[in-house]
Formats: sequence, C-alpha cells, structure tokens
Amino acid sequence: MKARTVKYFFKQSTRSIWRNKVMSLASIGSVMAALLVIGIFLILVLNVDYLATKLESQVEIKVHLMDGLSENIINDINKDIKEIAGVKDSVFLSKDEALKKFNEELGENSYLLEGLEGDNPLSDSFIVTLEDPRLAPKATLAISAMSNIEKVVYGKEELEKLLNITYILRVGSLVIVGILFLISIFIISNTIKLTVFARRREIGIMKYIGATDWFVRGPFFFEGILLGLIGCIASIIILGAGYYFIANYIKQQMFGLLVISLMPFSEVIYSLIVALLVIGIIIGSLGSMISIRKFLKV
Amino acid sequence: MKARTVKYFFKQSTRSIWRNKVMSLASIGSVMAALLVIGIFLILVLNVDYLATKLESQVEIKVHLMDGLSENIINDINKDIKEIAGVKDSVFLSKDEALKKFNEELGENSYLLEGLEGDNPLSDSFIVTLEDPRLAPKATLAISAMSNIEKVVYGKEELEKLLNITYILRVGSLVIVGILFLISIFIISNTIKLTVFARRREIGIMKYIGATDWFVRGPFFFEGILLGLIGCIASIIILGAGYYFIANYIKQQMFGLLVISLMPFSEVIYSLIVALLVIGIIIGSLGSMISIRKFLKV
Amino acid sequence: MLIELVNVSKTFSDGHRALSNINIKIDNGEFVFLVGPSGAGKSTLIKLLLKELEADQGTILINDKDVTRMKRKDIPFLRRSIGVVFQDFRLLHEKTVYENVAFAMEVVEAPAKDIRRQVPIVLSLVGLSKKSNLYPSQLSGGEQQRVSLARAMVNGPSILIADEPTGNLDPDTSWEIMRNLSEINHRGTTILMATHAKEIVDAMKKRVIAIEECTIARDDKKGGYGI
Amino acid sequence: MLIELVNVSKTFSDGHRALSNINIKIDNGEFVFLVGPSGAGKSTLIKLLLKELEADQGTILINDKDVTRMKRKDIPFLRRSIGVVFQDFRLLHEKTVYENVAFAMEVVEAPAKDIRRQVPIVLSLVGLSKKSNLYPSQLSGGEQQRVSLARAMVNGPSILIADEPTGNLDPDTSWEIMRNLSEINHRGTTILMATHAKEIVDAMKKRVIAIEECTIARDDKKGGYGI
Ligand SMILES: Nc1ncnc2c1ncn2[C@@H]1O[C@H](COP(=O)(O)OP(=O)(O)OP(=O)(O)O)[C@@H](O)[C@H]1O
Ligand SMILES: Nc1ncnc2c1ncn2[C@@H]1O[C@H](COP(=O)(O)OP(=O)(O)OP(=O)(O)O)[C@@H](O)[C@H]1O
Ligand SMILES: [Mg+2]
Ligand SMILES: [Mg+2]
Repeated sequence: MKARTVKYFFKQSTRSIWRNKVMSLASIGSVMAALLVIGIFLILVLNVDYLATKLESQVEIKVHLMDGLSENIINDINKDIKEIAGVKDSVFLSKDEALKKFNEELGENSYLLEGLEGDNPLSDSFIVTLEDPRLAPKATLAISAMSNIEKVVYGKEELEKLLNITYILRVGSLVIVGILFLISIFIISNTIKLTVFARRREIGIMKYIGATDWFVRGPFFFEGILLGLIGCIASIIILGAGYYFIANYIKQQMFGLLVISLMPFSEVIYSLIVALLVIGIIIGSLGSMISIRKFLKV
Repeated sequence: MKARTVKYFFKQSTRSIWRNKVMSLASIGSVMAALLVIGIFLILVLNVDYLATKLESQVEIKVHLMDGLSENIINDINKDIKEIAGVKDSVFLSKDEALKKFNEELGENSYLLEGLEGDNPLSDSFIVTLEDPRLAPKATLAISAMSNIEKVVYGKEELEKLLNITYILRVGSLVIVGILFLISIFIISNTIKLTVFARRREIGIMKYIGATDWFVRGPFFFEGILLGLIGCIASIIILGAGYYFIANYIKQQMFGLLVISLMPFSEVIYSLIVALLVIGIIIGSLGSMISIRKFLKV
Repeated sequence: MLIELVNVSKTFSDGHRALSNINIKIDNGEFVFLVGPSGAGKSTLIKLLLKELEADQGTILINDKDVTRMKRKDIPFLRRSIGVVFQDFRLLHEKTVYENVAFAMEVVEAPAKDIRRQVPIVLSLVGLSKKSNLYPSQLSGGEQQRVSLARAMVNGPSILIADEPTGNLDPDTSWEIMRNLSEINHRGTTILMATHAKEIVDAMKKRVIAIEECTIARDDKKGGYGI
Repeated sequence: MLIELVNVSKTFSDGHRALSNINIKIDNGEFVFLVGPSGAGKSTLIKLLLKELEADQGTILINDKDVTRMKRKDIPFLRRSIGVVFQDFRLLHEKTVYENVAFAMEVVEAPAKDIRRQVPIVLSLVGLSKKSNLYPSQLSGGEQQRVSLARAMVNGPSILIADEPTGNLDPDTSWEIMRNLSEINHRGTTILMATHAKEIVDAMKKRVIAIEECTIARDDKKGGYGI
C-alpha cells in the first residue's frame, strides 16, 4: 500500500462523513450513547470499589495491653506493631479515653457505666488499621506473639460479613458492567452494520470498477475510527462534565450528612478516557471492516 | 383510510422486514440492546427501592414502661399503641429479655454488666414498628401522652441519617434510570433513522408515483411497531430469565450471609414488561413516522 | 387545454439555466414528441410538470390546475393523474415486477380484485408475463424499462409521460411499445414522450416539440426528429 | 486471442436459460457489436466476462487467463484491465462527476499528478468539462451515461466494453461518442459494444455478433443490425 493511498483513504473518509451528514450524525449519536451507558456504569463500578475499599479500611484490630506498662514499653510495642507486614497505622488509646468513647457509644444506656470512673475495668490499647482487611488474622497472630499483650481482638464475624458484602458489590457491579460492555459493543456494531448497509450500492460499484477489498475497506476503516473518536470524545466530555458537577454538588449539599462520598473526579476521568477510547475507536474501525465483508463479495 | 389499506400496510411491513433481513436484524438488535440497558437499570432501581423500604421498616420506637405494671394494663397499652395511626406493630419486651439482648450486643464487653442480673436497671418496653419511618416523631408524641409510660425513645439522628441515605439512593437511582431512559430512546431513534435512511430511495420513488405521505408512512409505522415489539419481547425474555436465575442463585448461595436480598421475580417482571413495551413499541412506531419526514419532501 | 406552460423558466442552484421562457399548449388526446440534444432540458420540463422541481417563473396548468401554486398535500393526486415512465426507471428494488406494478394501483387504493385482474394484463402488453415474480435486479435493462412503462399505464391515466421509454429496447420491441402507446392514445390518453429515437419520431408523423439551448426551437404539427 | 468463450452456458437460479453453448473469439484490436432483442443475454455475457456472474459451464479466457477458474483476489485486476460502460451507469451518488472518474484511477493507485492531468482530458472528450463538479443526480440521463464512458476510458484499458452506451443520447452526441470509440479502437483498444442502435451498427460496418434465443444467431465480419 502506498503512502498516498493512506492519505487518499483519510481524505475520502472525512469527505464521506461530511456528505452523509444524516447518517454520520445518527451513527455518532448511537456510538456516543452506547459509550455513555458504559461510562455511567464504569463510574458506578469505580465508586462501588472506592466505597468498598473505604469500608474495608475501617476494619481495625484492637490490641489490649497489660496493665501498668511504662511509656517506653508502650512506644516499643507501637514500633513493633507498625513493623508488621500489612499494618497501615497503629494509634494508642488510653483506658480513660476508651471509657469515654464507650460511654458515648452507649448513649441513653450510659447510666449502666455509672460509678466505673474511679475503677476503670478497661485497658490501654492500640487501634491497628490494616492495608488489606484480609490480613487481619495474620496480623492478629503476629501481635499476639508479642510480649506485654493481654488480648488481641478483631471482629472476625463482622470482617467476614463485610468482606462478603464488598465482594458481592464488586462482583455484582463488574458483572453488570461486563454485560453493559457487551450490549454497548452490540449496539455500536449494529449501528455500523446499518451504516454500511445504507451504502451497499456504493461498495458494490467500487468492486465492479476493480477496487480490491482492502481499497474499498480503507475509507470505511478510517471512517469507523473517526466516527468512533467523535462519539467517544463527546461521551467523555458529557460524562466528565456531568460527574464533575454531580460530585461537587453532593460534596456541597450533603457534606456531613453522609458517610458516602464520591470518588474524586481526577481519579475517575483517566479510567473513563482509556475505556471509552478503546471501545469507541477499536469497535468503530474493526466493526466497519467486518460489517463490510458481506457486500464485498461481488 | 380503507380497511384493506390497513391490511395492506400490515402485509407490506411484514414483507419488508423479511426482505430486508440484514437491516431488520440489526435494528431489532439495537432496540433490544437499548431496552436491555433500561431493563437492567430498572431492576436495579426497583431493588434499591426495595432495599430502602426494608431499611426504613427497621426504624422502631422504644416505649419504656413504668415499673411493676399489671399484665392487664400492659395489654391495654399495647392495644392503645396499635390504634395509633401509622403504627404497624408493637411487640412487648420484658426487662429480663432486654438485659439478655443488651448483654449479647455488648459482646466482649459484656463483663461490664456482671452483677446486674439481680438488680436489673432496665425497664419493660414495647418495640413499636411503623408503616412509614417519617411518622416516628408524631407517633412518639402520641405515645408519650399515654399514661404509665416512662419514656419514649427513637433514634432521631439515626432516623434522619437513614432517611437521607434512602433518599439519596432513591433519587440517585431514579436520576440514572432517567438518563439511561433518554439514552435508550436516543439509541432507538438513531437506529430507526439509519433504517429509514437506508431506504430513502424507496420512499422517494413511492412519492414520485403519487403515494400520499400517510400511505408511505403506513408500512413504516407498522414495521416500527413490529420491530419494537420483537426487540422488546426479546429483551424481556433475556432480562426475565436472567433475573430469575440470578435471584435464585443469590438466594441459594448467599442465604444467611447477607442482609441484602433481591426483590422477588414476580414483582419485578410486571414493571419491566410495561416499561419496555411502552418504550419499544411507541418509540419504534413514532420514531419511524418522524424519521421518515425528511425523505417525504419530494 | 390539458397541459399549458406559460413563460416557464428554470435555473438550477449552480447557475445553470435549463429552461427559459417556455410556452407550450397540449390538447386533450394529443401525441407529442419532445426532442432535443442530451442535456437540453427535456427531463427538467417533465419534472416541472410533476412538481418534482419548482419553476422559477411562469405558470404551469394541468387540467386547469395551477401546478406552480399547488399545495403540498395535492401533489400526490397530481402525480396519480399522470402515468410516468421515468428515464431512470425508478423501480422499487425490494418488490417484484408484479408488486412494482401493483404498487401503483395500491397507491390509489384500488380494490384487490381490480389489482389482480389489471396487473397481468399490462404485464402481458409489455411482454413480461413470464417475469412477474422476478426482482428488478434480475431483469435486463430493456425489461426494467418495460416494467416502468407497465406501471405508468396500469391506472389508465389521462396523461402518460414517457422519458426515453425505448432507450434500452431493440427496434422490434420499440415498435411494439410504440404500437401500444398509439393504441392508448387512440383511446383518448394524451401522450408526451421525450426521446432520441430519430426513426420513430420521423415515422410516426406526430407533433414534435424540439428544445435547444433552453428554449423551444421548433413545434411542428407533423414533424420529424431533425430539420 | 484476447477474448475467447468456449461452450459457455448460463442458466439462472429461477431456471431461465440466458446463454447456451456460446463460442466467441475476439482478437486484439477488434471492434465488435453485440446485438439482439431485449432480454437476449447481451448483458449477461458481459457480466460473465467481468466475473460478475459465474458461468455454469464452459471456459472464458481473457488475455489467456481463465476467468472461470480465477481466484477471488485476482478479480479486481481482471476488472481493471477492462473499461466498462455499464447499462445502468453505476455512478457513485456521493461523488461528483470529477471524483467518479478520478476514482477509477485512484483504484489503480495512479499518482495524483496523473489523475489531475488525465481526468479533465476524458471529461472534455465526452463533452462534460463544465459539469465536473456536479453530482450524478444533477445530470441528465445522457450526461450520466457519458460520465460512465469517461470512467471506462480514463485508465486506457486494453479492452473497452460498452453496454448500450448511446441509449440516452441524441443522434449527434451518439456519433460524437462513436467517433471517440473508433479513435480509441484505432489506437489499439479492443471494443465490445452491446447496442440496439440499428443506424450506428449499419453505418459502422464492423463485426456484428447477434444473440437470439440464448445462442449466437449470426457473427458477421462486416455486418449490419438486422438481416
Ligand atoms: N439539480 C441540478 N443542478 C444543476 N444542474 C442540473 C440539475 N438537474 C439537471 N441539471 C442540468 O440541467 C440540464 C438539463 O437536464 P435534463 O435532465 O433536463 O436534460 P435532458 O434533456 O433530459 O437530457 P437527456 O436527453 O440526456 O436525458 C443538464 O445539463 C443538467 O446537467
Ligand atoms: N439474476 C437473474 N435471475 C433470473 N433471470 C435473470 C437474472 N439476470 C438476468 N436474467 C434474465 O436473463 C435474460 C437476459 O438478460 P440480459 O440482461 O443479459 O439481457 P440483455 O440482452 O442485456 O437485454 P437488454 O437489451 O434489454 O439489456 C433476461 O430475460 C433476464 O430476465
Ligand atoms: Mg432526460
Ligand atoms: Mg442489457
């Protein structure tokens, strides 16, 4: 293939998009819409994952210390804990603070604790947070083996429940995004099929004049790339702007009311761009190459 | 319009679908895919609402009774509470049961309650559930006005937080379904535009021979109905079967592991059928009527 | 007067002047040849009569109705009153020969019984009885042209316009078609035929209108193709 | 021999026998008219040469290459070696006159410089220099036919096949076109022209192959249209 042929393909494809305005707009519209669907769901999946990670990061191990340890020893323990693989942070909680916190948690039932101030039955502790909640049993074991530790506790059942929920959320949203991905590809390829179908006569004539298969395909290939690219950029702009606006709105209006917060715009936009570019352009160009096959056989 | 003309339209439209197989399949496919997207989200919205309602139904009012009331009086109070507007149920919880429950809730900290068995500081109570959590303040006031009541408590802050979350879930999912609804309509109408575009020559010739606008439109109208109907039935079958399968799977595999459960199949299927039928057929038929307009002007 | 053009002009959007100050009167029952070199404006004139194109200027009357001022909704009825053999045939590719001809009757909402009787008759007139279940793409050029003619005749229109109806036909078949047209003409149908078939025009001795360089160069009662 | 058909037969899927046992030899530089009534099988024969249709039986050699056994990927090169004026023109509606003709050169990946020089030359040969920026829908029937001819000539093919190339042309323009074809023929191009134009065939005194009822009824070295 000569360089001027590629140039020719490119010129032909832009010209054809322009001359078939009705059709080009309709197919760009459909591609864009299909990508919007994918994009919306991708955003949801990313946010579900974000939320799940946040929830998981709340898993903590409570390390109860022996009574009456010196500050030095406590600091040493802290250092040792932080050195354990998978430990993100460890915060000291004195027994007085623990009692106060417990008191608050009980709310209306706090009268049950009346009189305990003088003789606090709780112990000093470390609240250990982990990089991955699945490391909790291992970390617990490692900490238990250290000296001066009275008891190491983590909500085993709760952790399992939480991991189950986040697992289902993640798998569920991925399954749905996978289905929507397929649906979108199906919509885009059908759109391309219709576009090619509308130009079957043109394809036939080219072949009758002596054009090789790839010579007929060339402009369609570039047209597919261009239509995909335009639809893709349009959907990215719409989604990006929409997400930016909504994320900001929620931040302003709901601040404090919610535990939930949306993933930051900057983190979402890259995944979005990559995913939509790939689908839009690859499906657009390959789709037209494949759809055309039927009409090339003359 | 004569009856035989309508019959003619119908015959023409089925024939045309059959003769333009490639195109018909592609457009049915796109319509089906667009409806699938709507359907998937509709199912999600319904389930979110179902979950939100379930969460809301967990809001309860705790009615603490005076100490040492006779069984008769307690029964009377129960009757009175149940008669208050908005109250769904009211269940008696003796102070011994309450302590046991509290003990369980404290878990590892239950040693704090040691020694209280003899002198239970809790009181007998009613756990009142409501038809609508928004009625909690009113019901609380009404119960407070009754005699022999020590204290009426409901988690005011928690309720507000919950209502906020369910509100956001509901509004959020409705907004997304609305957007997807528009996107689907856009995809379907673009598909129809392409289908009509592919047959612009045919439309022109009919007009040149002296066909009136509605005579040209007739078969396209029926064709739109049929294509919409086919795409719609296909999507309903896929969604219905998929949901049935997934709901069952989750029920079997996850039973007990989760608070979440999917809405029953029978409740979902009706909303689905109505929504998809309306979109598929109405957009299909009206869409082709409108798309054709441009090419009728000859 | 059945067809009357008064001072009709047509210039295309690219500035090309196709017709300038055309005046033609055609009476009921006439047989008129429209001749002129390629690109003279014959088809343009026909398109003006069918309101496929709009005249820039002048008045066109058909059956005393002003075509230039006709409302959009009346156009189909104008077209139905005129049977047309288009130069490019304009057959529906997705319909068979039979369905293409039947379609012209379905458009006027003729009873199914009439359609079933009438269509085979005109198809046999143009010699295509055997081809009625084929699609246009399965026909030879001349056969397609004859389907177009059959469709133009099937409703028995009062005016029949034929744009180059013998361009793809051999002399024998052409004369066959001309005999058909003559017969229809004798039964009262007005015929306007644009053609390049010198021999036919010369032999038929009918009225000839020649268009050259946008204007009417000649209008002879019993003329020939050339001068 | 440039073109050679040996015992070629073609029956369509609906059972219609279009060609039966055709034997034709055409030498380099010949000018051959192909005549016969409408539906005789002239276009079918041409389509067989271009491998647009497959022969049921027999062998077709073009330039000593066996068309009937040709591989799919070689078909474009067969078609490029033959310039064709199609009976239904086959112009690309979305391309202008200039682009339609240029396309035939782009297909063979001719340099842009050659295209810019060659296309205006052939367009002026067929008298369409002024129409080069119009789309086919803006042309008269005869003008479209001449674009198709210009496209067939532009690559200077060794064989030029024309299916009814004067069907929409007035006699003057037809003769103009025939002069062009003669000239091309004198420069060495073999020409095969299917036509109904009796006068032209009679006047040119070239070889005439007549097809009637599926077979070759006549093959005269210097023949006329009819007997
Ligand atoms: N839409 C248009 N825009 C510009 N020019 C046009 C348009 N339609 C027709 N023309 C030009 O008007 C002229 C007359 O065209 P018309 O089709 O009437 O010719 P004709 O007499 O029918 O010729 P033929 O015998 O070749 O069919 C032609 O030169 C053509 O190029
Ligand atoms: N695909 C097909 N299926 C069935 N019959 C066909 C098909 N293609 C052509 N025919 C028939 O074959 C016969 C020959 O057609 P062909 O086009 O070769 O005729 P022709 O000699 O070119 O006629 P004309 O002068 O009218 O163009 C015709 O009767 C036609 O109906
Ligand atoms: Mg014309
Ligand atoms: Mg032919």
